[in-house]
Amino acid sequence: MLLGPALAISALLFAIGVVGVLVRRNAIVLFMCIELMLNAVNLTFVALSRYHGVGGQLMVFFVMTVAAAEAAVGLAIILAVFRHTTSVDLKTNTLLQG
Amino acid sequence: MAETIFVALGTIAVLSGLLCIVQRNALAAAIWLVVTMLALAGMYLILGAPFIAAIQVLVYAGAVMVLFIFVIMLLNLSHGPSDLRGPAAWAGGLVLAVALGTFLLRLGGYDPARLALELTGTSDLSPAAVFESAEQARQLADAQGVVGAVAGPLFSTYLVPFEVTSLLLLAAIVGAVVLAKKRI
Amino acid sequence: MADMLNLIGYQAWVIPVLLLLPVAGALLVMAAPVGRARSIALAVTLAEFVVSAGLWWAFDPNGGMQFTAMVPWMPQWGIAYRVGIDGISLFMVLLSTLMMPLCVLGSWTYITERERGFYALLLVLLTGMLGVFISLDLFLFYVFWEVMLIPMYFLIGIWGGANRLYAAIKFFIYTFLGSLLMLVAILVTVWVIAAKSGVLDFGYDNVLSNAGMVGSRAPWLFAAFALAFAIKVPIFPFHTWLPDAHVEAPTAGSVILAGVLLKMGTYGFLRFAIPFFPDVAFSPFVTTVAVVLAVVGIIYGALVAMVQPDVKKLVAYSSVSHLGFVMLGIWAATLQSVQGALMVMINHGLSTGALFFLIGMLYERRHTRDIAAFGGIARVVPVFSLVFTLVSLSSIGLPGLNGFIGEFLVLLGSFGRFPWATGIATTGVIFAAAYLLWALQRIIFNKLDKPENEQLTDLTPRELAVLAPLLAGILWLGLYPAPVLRRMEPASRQWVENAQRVIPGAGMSDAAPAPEVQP
Amino acid sequence: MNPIDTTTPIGVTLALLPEVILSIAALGVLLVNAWRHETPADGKLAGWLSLGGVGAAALALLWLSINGSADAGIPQMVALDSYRYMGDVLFLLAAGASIVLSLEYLGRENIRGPEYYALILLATVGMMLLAGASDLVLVFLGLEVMSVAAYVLAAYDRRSAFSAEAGLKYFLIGAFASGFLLYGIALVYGSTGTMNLLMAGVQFGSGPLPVMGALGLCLLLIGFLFKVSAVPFHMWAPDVYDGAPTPVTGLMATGVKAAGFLALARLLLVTFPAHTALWQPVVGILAILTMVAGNLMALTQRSVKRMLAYSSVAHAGYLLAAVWPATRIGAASVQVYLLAYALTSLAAFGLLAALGRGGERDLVADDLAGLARSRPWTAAAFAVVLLSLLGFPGTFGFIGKWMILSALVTSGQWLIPVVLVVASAVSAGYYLPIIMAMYMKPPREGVAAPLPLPRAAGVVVLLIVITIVALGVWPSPLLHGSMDVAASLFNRAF
Amino acid sequence: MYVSADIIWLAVALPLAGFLLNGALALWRPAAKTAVSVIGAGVLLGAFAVVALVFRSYSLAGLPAPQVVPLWTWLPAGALQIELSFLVDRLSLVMLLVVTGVGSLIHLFSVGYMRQDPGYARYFAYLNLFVVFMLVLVLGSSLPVLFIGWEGVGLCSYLLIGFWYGDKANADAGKKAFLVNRIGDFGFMVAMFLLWAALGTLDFVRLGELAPEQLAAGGALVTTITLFLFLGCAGKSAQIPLYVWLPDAMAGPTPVSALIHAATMVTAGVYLVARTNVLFAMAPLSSTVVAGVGALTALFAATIGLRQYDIKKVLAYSTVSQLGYMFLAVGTGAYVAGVFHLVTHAFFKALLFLGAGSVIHAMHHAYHATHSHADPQDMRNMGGLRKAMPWTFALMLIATLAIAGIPPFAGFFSKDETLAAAFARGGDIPAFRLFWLFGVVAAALTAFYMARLMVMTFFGANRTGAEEQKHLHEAPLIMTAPLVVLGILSAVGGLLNLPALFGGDAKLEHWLDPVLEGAHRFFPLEMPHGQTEFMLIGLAILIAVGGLVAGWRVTMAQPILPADQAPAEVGFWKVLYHKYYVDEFYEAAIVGPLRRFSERVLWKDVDQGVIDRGGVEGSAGLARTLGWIGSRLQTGQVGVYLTAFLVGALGIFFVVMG
Repeated sequence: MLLGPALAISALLFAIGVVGVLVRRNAIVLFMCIELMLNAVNLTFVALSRYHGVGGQLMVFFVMTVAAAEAAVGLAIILAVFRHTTSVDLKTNTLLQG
Repeated sequence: MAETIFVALGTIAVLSGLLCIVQRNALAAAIWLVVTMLALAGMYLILGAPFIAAIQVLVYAGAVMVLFIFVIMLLNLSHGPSDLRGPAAWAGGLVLAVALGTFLLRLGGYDPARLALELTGTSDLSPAAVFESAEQARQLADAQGVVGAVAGPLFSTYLVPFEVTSLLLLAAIVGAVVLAKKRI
Repeated sequence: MADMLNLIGYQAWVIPVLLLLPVAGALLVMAAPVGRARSIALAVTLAEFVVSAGLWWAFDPNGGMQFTAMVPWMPQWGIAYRVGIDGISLFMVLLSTLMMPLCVLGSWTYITERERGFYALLLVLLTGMLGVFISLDLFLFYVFWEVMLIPMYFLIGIWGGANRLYAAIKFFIYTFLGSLLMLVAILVTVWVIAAKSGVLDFGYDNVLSNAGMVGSRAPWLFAAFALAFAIKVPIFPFHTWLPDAHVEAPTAGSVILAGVLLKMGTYGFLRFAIPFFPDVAFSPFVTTVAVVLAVVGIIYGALVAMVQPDVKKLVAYSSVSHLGFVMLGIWAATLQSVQGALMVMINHGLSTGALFFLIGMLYERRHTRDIAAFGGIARVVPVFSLVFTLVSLSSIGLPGLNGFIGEFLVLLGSFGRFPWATGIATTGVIFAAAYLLWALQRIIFNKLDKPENEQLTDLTPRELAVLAPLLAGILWLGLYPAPVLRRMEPASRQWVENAQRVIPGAGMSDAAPAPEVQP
Repeated sequence: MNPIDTTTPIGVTLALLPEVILSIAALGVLLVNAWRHETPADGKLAGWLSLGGVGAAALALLWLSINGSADAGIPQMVALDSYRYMGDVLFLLAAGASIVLSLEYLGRENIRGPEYYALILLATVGMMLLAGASDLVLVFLGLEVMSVAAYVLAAYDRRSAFSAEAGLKYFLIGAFASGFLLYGIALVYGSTGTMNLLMAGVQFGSGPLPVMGALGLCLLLIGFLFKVSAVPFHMWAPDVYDGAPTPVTGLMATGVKAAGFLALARLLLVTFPAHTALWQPVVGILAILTMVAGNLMALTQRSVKRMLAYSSVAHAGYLLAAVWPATRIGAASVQVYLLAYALTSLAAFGLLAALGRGGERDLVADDLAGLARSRPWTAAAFAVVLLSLLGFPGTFGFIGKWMILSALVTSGQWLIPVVLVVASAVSAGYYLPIIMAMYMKPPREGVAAPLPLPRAAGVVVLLIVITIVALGVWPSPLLHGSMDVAASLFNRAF
Repeated sequence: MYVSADIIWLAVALPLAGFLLNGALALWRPAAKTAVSVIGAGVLLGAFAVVALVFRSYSLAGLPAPQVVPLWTWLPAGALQIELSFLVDRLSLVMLLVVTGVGSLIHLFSVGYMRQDPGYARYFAYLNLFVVFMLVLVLGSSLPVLFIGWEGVGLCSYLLIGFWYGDKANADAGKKAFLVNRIGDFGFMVAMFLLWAALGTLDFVRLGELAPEQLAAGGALVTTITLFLFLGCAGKSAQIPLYVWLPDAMAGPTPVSALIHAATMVTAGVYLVARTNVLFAMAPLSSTVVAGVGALTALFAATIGLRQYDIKKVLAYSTVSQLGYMFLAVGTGAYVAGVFHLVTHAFFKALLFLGAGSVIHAMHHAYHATHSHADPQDMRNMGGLRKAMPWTFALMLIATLAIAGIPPFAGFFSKDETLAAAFARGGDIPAFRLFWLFGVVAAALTAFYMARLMVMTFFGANRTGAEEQKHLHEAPLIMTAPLVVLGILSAVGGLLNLPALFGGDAKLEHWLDPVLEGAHRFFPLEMPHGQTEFMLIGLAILIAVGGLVAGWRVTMAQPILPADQAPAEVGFWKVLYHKYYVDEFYEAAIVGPLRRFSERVLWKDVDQGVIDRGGVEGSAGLARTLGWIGSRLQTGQVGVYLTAFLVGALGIFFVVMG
């Protein structure tokens, strides 16, 4: 009987992640908020896999891989940007616009 | 009992998630995120996914977040000015997120009975009957051990995705190396 | 003559040759050395004209659609190469093929840069124009309709005047917008028919006989067709691309624009928009709008033409006025008015084409089109002045010259249906005289007070050769239009009969009118 | 005739042969690079190698499409249908063209690192998996493979701050969107108990969607609409297309977008075919918004590249309109238009890449003034390409629009077609000035004519232009084929 | 020799050939003046011969029925089958004789008058062309064919008025003539359309048959038709309100004024009314309007003629006035009187103009010899010319007596018949009494201004200038000979239709009788007899003589100063001198506002403003502005992009979840 609470908590966490994405400017923190969102979804998967079999858990497994890969690439990109502008603040990274 | 712990862990996860997004210090935010992840790991355990709980701690909290913290410290971001946006962004963000949350929170109204009903289209079958196969599979898997329960399908049904993750990681590694290496 | 043409199988190959010859010519022009471009273009266009001239004899005045051919193109989609010529399109084809060699000859020494491109584009344009007039498949028609935009766009944009870029893009987008909406209408029409009848066929005949199936969508479909054609005609208030395009285009471009392109709009109404949706076209509302716009165009075009300082613009606005007569004649839908409308289409091509040639010749000599820059040049260039006067008079609608024939028939035929509108439209003859005579006076009469005009040279033999066929046409059609009228009569009669079937209270125009009283 | 038994490992390998070959090619390129990565010639070697990989994959695809034909029963992870093969053709085409166009470009822009080609290959594999996946797991993973490679490619020009910023934006927003997509997958999974597209569709049936399923649909739509850069999820696109190296932009605008569309269409048509009432309004509204906004904003751009970026957004609108009907002809029109757009767009970005001279970011229309005289063939090719983008009859672009309009019209839709054509007319407002600059303006004083196209790029552009015209004039076989392909999405023996 | 009417085409073809030949000479051999003279005048004489032959055969045969000479089918369009064919009947033959006869004389005169002009060949080309069109006008067997001639003569008039186009005033005058005529043509065309709609034919013969059957006599339709037709006539024949072009038309060479603007073209309106007399007869209201306008014009123009100094202007207003008489006649239903006056007027007005031309010729030479720039047409610069130009003086005196209505000269009979008819018609329709009164007053004024003209030109002391006087000479024979012929015709022209009262047999009336059958049926006119007739004749003679005497006395009473010394006009004289300011009024009320409206409102505001800048560029600008706003949102800030993303996401939720 944990389905409802799990889904609700997951939704809340997802929303919190979204708020974080919207209110932060630091690229790394923003990325962390996205990780929070992914974690929220993982909770949904796990909660559901209780009823639908192991597929959900495996999906979480894949998501973690994806998260790792994204983290590697994302942080590398952030480093690359930092090298150009010495800032990871998105406010200052607006060369491309219009 | 399990429910109480589950809700408590959930509360912790949500609170630390909140703290994560309001922390000015990036490092502190990262730490609160780790707390959320750990709380989630506990919840996975309660939800009967011990393997996921373990790699949540190992891979996510352990490896990925360490990478974050490493980069934060590398770029010396923990002492910079706050990256929080102004009240307008907060207000806007909150409005949007609350609106989104109200839609998503409708999921909180689900219980196994409703899930079963929607799945089968009739209320004749009890949830236990509907999800019986999943329950049996889990019991079977329990017999094979925590890892075996996951590993079996991973190398049969989910073989292709599993192989694809290798491509994903390859791409990520190549990319990270190309982008991050000093000399070009 | 007709027998001789039959002997060489003319009927079978004429249309493909007409369509392909210019394209082949264009390739040849591109491949040949620069110096030969114009000669090749002239040869090709002349050959084209000679080939098309056979239509005059081969065409059976009492037959319907002739020289038809059908080759599958996208069979599953009901699209085919389907062509044919009837009394309505015959003269549009002849007009196009006549104008083109004249345009080549008329550009002979005027175009000095990128000659190959120029002549190749003219040739491609010819194919496009002919394609529009002979297509009997809506897809094919649409393709030709659009394709012909490109050469014109380049002709204006590359060889045009100072403001050519603006004019070119305005011309393009204006026309493009209208025709795209028409594309939607074509698709809706055909697909709705396909849904109801189970036959997916873009052929003209299929659409014509089944267009009733569109039901209540008809007004919208008609509107989309009408918009595309109205822009092309152009009908007030969609006409503002015209003065710019005319003024900026090189002479040949203006001639083709006025001579042929504008007719595509009215041709579209005659061939597609109205026959497909006669109930809509002749509904009281649409009729009112069309007639009012036609009359407004006639008067408005004339009044605005009157005050133009640029002679080319003047002629451009006069086109708005002339095409208004065509619209009026079409909507009156009597045999006389429709034949008159067709005649106006031909006559406007000849007269306005000649006017643009003349203005171009003047421009090449003085490099200005400002009316105020001239005056009294009749003394130094008498032949030019004579031709200019004659052409102007034709445009004014002097009886005995071609312009009168069309306008007279239109007005005569329309009066019974729209007495008030026709009455007002008739005042157009006054304004036409006002703007052209005033311009004529300021250009060739008055005092020769500009020293630079004293050195003007009169028309060269080449220029005369360009104008002579047009003048011959002006006189011929003015004095003896009967052969032309007879050839277009069966098709017009068919058209009118179809139209009058849906016009409330319209009898066949040819029935003797009911006597007012029986004494 | 189905010689492939997908229950065996060898069968799976065969079913995935093109992907496998490309992956091996990527590894091979990396391997060669381990030793040879210093000179520009090494870069070219990698490029040719990967082109060989693409060729081999194409052969494998050919073999597969002849032999593998179709699934029997429920497809497992990867679909075996002509829809997938058609998509693969597109991706291989995009990859091949991008590789060829990059050969000279990288040297000229001084972009080092032959891993570039390996990443293109990996991105292509991702696209193929995404568009060919018949399971949401693989949809997600394919998408991520493609995206991760694309993030890196966008940021690949390490000397350019623009490139880095483009990569960052793409990455952040892309990851954000992935979250939504993932949530959608989770909810579909929760609502049906399966992640197989077809099974989920069967499970949803034709009744009303449960709340969870509907939420899942929303979230999936959001995820995909981001990928295809539909308004208002498009805002990353201009910046990223603008900042990324031009051949990469070409790949993103064609391959990545095509993969997104093909997957979206498959998802909607296989999993949610009975719930058009739910998603058609979304797709319709966003199609209209995208067409209008994309074209209007393209109108104000000075830089050609950025203009093409916005134009790409606009074309996404047309494609969304093609998705709307949810009919066989609609699905066919998605493919035809994708092919038309991909070909045209590749040529456009290829020409743009070749015309710029070091930092082509700021190439404006007037920089092309007089091109028709200095480089007539290049100008002619560009003109044809632009007309095709405009959808002018006689070009493939027109056939594409024709198909879309036909599809919409047969579904009784008239508003979207009208908006589509009006938007197309607006687009003339920015395509034509380029033609004008090339043909109607004199060359600028003191500016040397651009270099001729590199030979390989020239060949590619020439081939594309010929194809554009040929298919514009004689599209019949292609249209017929696309209808058959579309049928493979609908006619499931079950 | 009997000839068929079919050869009448030759009468048209000859001048046409003349036009072509002279036109070619004008372009390529303008110096070949002898050839031009021979061709130009020769073709006219030939045409006259042809007409005379046909006339003779026709009258000998005593054919009452019209003969239609078809040439070719011109406009076949369904039921509309317009043949290009000529209608030879009694009415057209009369006109043909006048046109070719008077035309020949004027051509001959022109040989002398225009010899020195550099545009000699062009002049004859135009003049020949004019005759072609005039003959087509007269011969046209249907309204559209007549219309060819109708517009054609207008064209030639335009070209000849603006013959010396180097002077803007002349070019303006030509244009004005054409435009005002076009207004009339508008009426003509509408009348044709109405007729077609009502009767389905435009052929005169068919009209004559169908109109009585199918139209209601006195009905609104026939009234409308005839009123529009009359608008056309008013334009061509310079009636109120469209008379303004004719005085300006004097800008052309004087023989042109004589031929076109006095003898032939301007009478085309009268001819048309006579031609369609059935219709007018069926519409009494229209006839009344015609008569009223005619009478008013006769009076109005005569008053203006009182105070003009340009010799040709006086004659021009006189022409307008006399045309008014003709319309009074045809409007009254006295078609014969109208045609009669048309013929006599052709004689004496041609004579007057040619005489005036002769005077101007002399004056011009005189001024030319001394390089003076004084106006050779201003009567204030003349005076006492009878000594220098006795022939001209004598012939013009005959014409003056004729126009003033002194018996037995031609004008007396025709004018008297007109006035008598109007008086008689007054019995049924009282308005005609008023018209009659107008006519009588106008007759007095006519006599007055003609006397004034003669006095100022030929009597008193010469005011040309001391040096110039010596150069005043009589014109050469080629010019005076035609004058003599016209003088004879003016003197005895009255014999054509001498009324029974004077022992005549009213030849013209009987000749025209078959043509006017319809008119007699619908609009019969009982001419006055006996006492009334005598009274009217007496009154007419009295008025004429009185007018002449008054003109003589008033003009002689004050010394006349040359034009450059003359004081400005004052009071009502000024109004008359400025022709009641009608031109100014038209300019201020119609032409100017229309032009300004076209330029400022239609072109600048509507076309360039509302449609182009507002609609076309406005929508382009709107698109650009919207695009610009859109790309302003594209700030480069990821936060903004994410916000937009979320807004879109929420939108999707709303749409899908409701």
